[in-house]
Amino acid sequence: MDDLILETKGLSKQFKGFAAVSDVDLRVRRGTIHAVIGPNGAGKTTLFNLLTKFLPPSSGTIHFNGKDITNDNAGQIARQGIVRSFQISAVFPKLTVLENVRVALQRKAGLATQFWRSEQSLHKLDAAAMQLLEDVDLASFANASTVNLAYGRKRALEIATTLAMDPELMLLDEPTAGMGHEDIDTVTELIRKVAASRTIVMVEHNLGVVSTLSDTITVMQRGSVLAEGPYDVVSRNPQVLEAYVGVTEDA
Amino acid sequence: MNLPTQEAPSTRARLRGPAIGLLLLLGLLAPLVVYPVFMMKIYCFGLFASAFNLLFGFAGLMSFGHAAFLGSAAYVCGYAVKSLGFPPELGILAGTGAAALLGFVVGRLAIRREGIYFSMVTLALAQMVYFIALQAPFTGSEDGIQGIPRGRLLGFIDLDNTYAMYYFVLAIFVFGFYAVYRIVHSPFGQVLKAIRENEPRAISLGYDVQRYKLVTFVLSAGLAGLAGATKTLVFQLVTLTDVHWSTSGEAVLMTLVGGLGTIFGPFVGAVVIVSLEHHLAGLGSWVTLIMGLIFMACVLMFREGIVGTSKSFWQRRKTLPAIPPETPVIAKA
Amino acid sequence: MPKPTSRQDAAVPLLIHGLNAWYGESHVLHGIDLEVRRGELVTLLGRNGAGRSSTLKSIMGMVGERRGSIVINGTETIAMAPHRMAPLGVGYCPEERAIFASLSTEENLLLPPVLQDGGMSTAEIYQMFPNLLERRHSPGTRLSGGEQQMLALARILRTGANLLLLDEITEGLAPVIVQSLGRVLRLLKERGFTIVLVEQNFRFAAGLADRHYFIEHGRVKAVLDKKEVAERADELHQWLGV
Amino acid sequence: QPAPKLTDGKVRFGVLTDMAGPTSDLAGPGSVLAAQMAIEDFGGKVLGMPVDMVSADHQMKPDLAANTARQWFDTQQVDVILDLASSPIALAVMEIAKQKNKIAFVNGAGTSRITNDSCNANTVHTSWDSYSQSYSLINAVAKQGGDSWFFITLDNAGGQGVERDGMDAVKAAGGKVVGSVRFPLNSPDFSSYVLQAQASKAKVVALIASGSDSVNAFKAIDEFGLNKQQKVVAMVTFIPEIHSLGITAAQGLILNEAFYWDTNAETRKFSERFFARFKKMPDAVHAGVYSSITHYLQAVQATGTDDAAVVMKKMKEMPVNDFYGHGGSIREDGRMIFDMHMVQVKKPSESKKPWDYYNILATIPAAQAFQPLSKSTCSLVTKKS
Amino acid sequence: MEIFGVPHQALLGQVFIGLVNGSFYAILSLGLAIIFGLLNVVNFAHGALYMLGALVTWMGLNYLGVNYWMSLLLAPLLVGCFGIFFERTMIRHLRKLDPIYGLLLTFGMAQVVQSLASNYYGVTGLSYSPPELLRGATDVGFMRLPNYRAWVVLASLAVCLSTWYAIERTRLGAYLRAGTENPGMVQAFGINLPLIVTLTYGFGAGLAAFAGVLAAPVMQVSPLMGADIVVVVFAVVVVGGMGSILGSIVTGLMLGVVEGLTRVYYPPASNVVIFVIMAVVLMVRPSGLFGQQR
Ligand SMILES: Nc1ncnc2c1ncn2[C@@H]1O[C@H](COP(=O)(O)OP(=O)(O)OP(=O)(O)O)[C@@H](O)[C@H]1O
Ligand SMILES: Nc1ncnc2c1ncn2[C@@H]1O[C@H](COP(=O)(O)OP(=O)(O)OP(=O)(O)O)[C@@H](O)[C@H]1O
Ligand SMILES: [Mg+2]
Ligand SMILES: [Mg+2]
Repeated sequence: MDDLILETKGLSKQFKGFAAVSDVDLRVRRGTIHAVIGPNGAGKTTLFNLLTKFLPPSSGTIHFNGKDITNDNAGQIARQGIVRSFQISAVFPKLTVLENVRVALQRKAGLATQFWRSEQSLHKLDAAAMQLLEDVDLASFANASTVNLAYGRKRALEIATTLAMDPELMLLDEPTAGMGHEDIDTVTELIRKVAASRTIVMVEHNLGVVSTLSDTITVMQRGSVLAEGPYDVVSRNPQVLEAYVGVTEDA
Repeated sequence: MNLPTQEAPSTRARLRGPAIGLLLLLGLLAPLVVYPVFMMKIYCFGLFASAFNLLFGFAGLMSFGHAAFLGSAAYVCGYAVKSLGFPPELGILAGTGAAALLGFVVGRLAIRREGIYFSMVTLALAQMVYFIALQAPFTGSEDGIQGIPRGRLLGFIDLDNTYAMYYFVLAIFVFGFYAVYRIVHSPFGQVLKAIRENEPRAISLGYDVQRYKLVTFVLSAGLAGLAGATKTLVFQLVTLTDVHWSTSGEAVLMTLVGGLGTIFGPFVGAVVIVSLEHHLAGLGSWVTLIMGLIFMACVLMFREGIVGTSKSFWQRRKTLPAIPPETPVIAKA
Repeated sequence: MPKPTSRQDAAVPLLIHGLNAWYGESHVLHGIDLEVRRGELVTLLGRNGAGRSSTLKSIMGMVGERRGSIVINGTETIAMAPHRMAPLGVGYCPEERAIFASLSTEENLLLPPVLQDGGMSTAEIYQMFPNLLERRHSPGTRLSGGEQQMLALARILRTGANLLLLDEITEGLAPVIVQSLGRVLRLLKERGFTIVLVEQNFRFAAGLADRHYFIEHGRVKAVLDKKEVAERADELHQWLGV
Repeated sequence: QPAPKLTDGKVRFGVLTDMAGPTSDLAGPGSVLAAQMAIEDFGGKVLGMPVDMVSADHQMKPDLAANTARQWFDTQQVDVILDLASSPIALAVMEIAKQKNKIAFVNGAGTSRITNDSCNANTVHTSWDSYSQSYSLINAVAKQGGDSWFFITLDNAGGQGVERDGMDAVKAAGGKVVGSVRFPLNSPDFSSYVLQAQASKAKVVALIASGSDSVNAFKAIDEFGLNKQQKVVAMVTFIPEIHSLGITAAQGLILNEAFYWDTNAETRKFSERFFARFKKMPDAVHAGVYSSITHYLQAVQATGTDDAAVVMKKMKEMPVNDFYGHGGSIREDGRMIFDMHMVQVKKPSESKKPWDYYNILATIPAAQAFQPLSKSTCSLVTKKS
Repeated sequence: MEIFGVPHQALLGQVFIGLVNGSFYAILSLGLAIIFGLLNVVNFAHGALYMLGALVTWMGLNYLGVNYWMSLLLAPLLVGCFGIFFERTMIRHLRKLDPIYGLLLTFGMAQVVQSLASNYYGVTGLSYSPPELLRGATDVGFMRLPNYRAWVVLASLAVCLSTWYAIERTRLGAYLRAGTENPGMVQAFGINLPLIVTLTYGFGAGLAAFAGVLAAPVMQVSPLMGADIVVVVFAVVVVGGMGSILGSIVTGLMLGVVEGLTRVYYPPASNVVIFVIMAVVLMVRPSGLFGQQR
């Protein structure tokens, strides 16, 4: 039990009296892929926002590696190794693909605040950046401008950028949304690959992806945890079926 | 593994050296043909606009109160040199430092807001600086500080000699200009660009965005101050015009005319606007009208400014089919 | 080729011929032909970036420039201003949802003017999407991703538009909701609505559509009737990468 | 007579003025015309060499003015710069005139510093100054029984200077100041200040405001009926403002003018010629520019040179006795002194035609109108004594 | 009774005077807020339009003999048409760009209009008398209240409130707000947005001109009368909350009073007090007093 990487206790968030997240106890074990699913508006994205401090919790605590991080700010949390992706793709559109990844590498390399040094000094990060791009099959686009990438590639790039942070814990919000089928497979593979050495928490509506990837699933509904467990267990839970999965005879 | 070869920039990089050398040479020879004080004014305003451009063009923060930094540095430098007997180089340092300090204070307050609100906060704070300049005992109210001696640089170069002064100002300008270039093309500049493109993402990558904005703000204020302090020595006077909001507007105009977010744009803009101001002076009351029309024409037709427009024209000629001109999108409103 | 005239019978609410479209200087549609009859549901399939969304946007006049012919409910619209499409009975639900941040959920819902009879009532809509009822006073963009999607769809059901252009409406929705959306679409079809659906979720689309247009590089590569789907499944899988 | 020595073979005047800003009615295009007329009237030549002029708009920016002045002196063969409406600009340009050893006439700025701590030997100040506008005027009004005063003052160095001198004058005349209020430049609404003045119950309200400020102030004064209960003295207001305000609202105001077109035959003659070309009567700045050019050219003619020091010496020796500087002379400190007029704005019924605005109440002789040399802080004066 | 050394009678008078100025701020900031709300344009030309309103009123009387009451109707119409023309030919082309370009364009426009006017009419300005009906003053106990000023307060309140009602209580307001965010989508709903935009700008311009007509008898009609006020009104809008209609009205009146009181207690600061308030408000409530927190 001591290999919990992330633990929340009684985590809640109210918006003007509306409880978007209420009393969530989330326990994520190190080295697993943990999926959070639930109907729309259940509070999944809000939960992510709380974990990364994009929103301040109304109450409750968050522990990361046993340390209380409830009062840290967004930047501090990211620097401790919790990095997220966004539900809507988040890239730096006017930078090149390579630069996108490099920006993420800069901070750790200590090449971020030096306004007196030349840009040339950044080239020593190029190799590492290229390696990451290769991992997500984007190496051939290294010098392309990011705006022109197709949607699926932007998501891949986002993952590469997130990886560049070498996070201990990655939070992925709907990594496959809006992707065509072949892209979904690629991304699924990619997540599996990067999960080897880290912990992943993800929100996903594509049950196919969830079932193939996740070790544990937390089902949320109306801000609270409805069920938790491995896919086989959760997917047979009648409450979950009713609230989320629906009748399996799929239209 | 094949590292990306940066093809396009390399030809430009090869041309850059000689081009800059040529410009420098022109700068060195200019006083032989152009009236030196006029050139010095251009350098001061060019630097001022560049400082503004650093903040707006590269960090997306549209300051409407940059005159506060230009002006406060000018007052501090003027007072230090005239009343405290500082040598010129220390006067300029004092002015620049004061502006940077003021930039720190204003920046702290302003960067908490975004878009048009940011602009308004800077404007409001600048109005307060104006108010102080009007009321404070050492600023001379609307008469300003007049008859400021230029003094001797490092104790032996007599700056009353126009040429000595000219090369001194040129040196400061080149330094300031290089500083902007360096900042923009540095690891810091790269992060800045990222922040401007997608702030939440930059935060999630662990960057303390507020700090980057603040540093940029302080740098920009300091450079504006450098321009202001230098200007004080050139004209030997400081007045309320230097802290008035219309002077902030002038920085915007120059930057826009020259090309927002380009390195050379603000300088080109300063050349154009300062020259116009002088050459149209004989036209009397039509000056404001003509300036207004130029302003409108720039916004409607040449939004990328002179440098931006010629750049994309150049690119379009080289790379067919044409790339649609991309209008700079600045702050998130 | 018969040129569509404005006298085209109203049994063909949407008739597109030789549609070309540009964003600025990039040419994205290269001659799309499309015909949808009253009460039909057709889908536009294709890979990311094929031009499906652009086809819908062109119909609404939301691209940089468009050429060809688009006849909506008997009226040639290619030269018309964007705001004149909707009154012909078109409702458009965009891919990016376009919920207004400065309006509350309810204001968002009530924004599109009612064009003609036959739209759903607010009560019916709230019944269909209970989330919206609960969050109706919340600012539009504060809704969760999925709720915004519901709202984007719901607001055009009110207007009485009988030709619906729906772009990726199942994206980001929980499976239960996707299922209920399927029921809604079927219901709408029965009521005589004509629907053009852009979908990634082929399984969802396949159960509903009368016909599939397969789009690639801004052209219609193939048209499959629903009966043909089974026969040409292999081909389809290859095209879509399913 | 020695052979004429004009550097670069001509005399050129530069009229540096505000063409579109707040002082453009007072100075501006009218000054340019006055300069032209003066040159024409002199015959366009001095010592057989051509006389001409250039003009520029300083846009109220001192650095632009300084730069233009430098460039004129250095590269455009300008010998004399005139007008210089607005104090900071006057101060900046006179400094340059000194450096370049040329001459500056300040015809349109009012700060006393020009002939006190900032004075120099290359500058002549022909217009009013804060002393002339307050001391003599207040003295005259106080004599007529105005013994309690309220000041409404523009809050800048110029305004405060006038106020300071004015309050001294009130005390010197045995009156007392019951209150004052300082308003910021460009205040669109004066009703608040007018109410405060009204509440003070002072017999005389002194208004230290110019340009649009003074016009807006009079509107409020008229509207709240201040002028019906109290006497209003406008210290730095001149005829363009009265013209713009209209005589109805301005009636009864007391002010001090260095020049009024309808004073005597001489002033009328010049003014009507000016009016024919400009459609407006000249004011003190315009007349001052004309007078300065004429005086300068006479001095050049007399000395046969355009050397600044020589000409300046001559100008200070020769009396100025034209329609502007009546009974005038230029003092050591650069101050030109001459008779001033205390005037009151006519009632509408008294005014027979446009621009017929003033009754001249008194003429303040040159010797009393200006700060006595004994009080001067000008180094040219103090050094000697 | 005295309040900080000022008799309360006198203070009441000052508050009223502040309200008069506040009325001008209210109408002007209302127009600015509407224009910003829909066009996302920070209309720097607002001051110039205000000036045009006053100037047109003056010209009407002096050249054509149009009286004050007619001008109250005609000047806003005329200036509104000018606004429509300006919107159609120029502002329109900046729609998709950052709002800063709109600000710059209108800034240039203001310069052009103002310098044209001062070329022909000089800077000191022109005088305009209040209409016969409203001359004189009424003694209201604590002060002699000029009738015309009372009328200014009433007229502007009436105009502001009806405008507010028209926008907030009709669907128009929703179109306006939605139109700023995503014009394309609003048009896709069948709303003729370009027309609404043009009319809105025209209306905003008309409001500015209306304020100008009201101002003509109290303030000097001068080409530069709008040059400084625009920056202040701008601040009013920000304090009220950019785009908030009610906010701009209430804040306009309120800041007028605050400014008026500053004139009593520390007059030199009266030109800067609004900016101080603005800075404080933005620190504490970033979206303004009445703006929605986004
Ligand atoms: N800033 C906010 N203000 C008010 N309400 C909010 C805010 N953010 C979220 N909500 C509400 O909180 C609830 C949870 O939203 P959240 O985005 O977490 O849902 P979600 O589980 O991610 O749903 P989806 O799968 O649709 O993305 C929703 O009902 C939403 O309307
Ligand atoms: N606003 C725009 N400006 C320029 N190009 C665009 C724009 N919108 C789309 N495109 C380009 O047009 C092409 C077709 O895009 P479209 O959005 O129609 O694709 P799609 O088939 O809907 O795919 P997706 O699954 O990504 O939604 C793509 O190459 C895209 O990059
Ligand atoms: Mg979500
Ligand atoms: Mg699409």
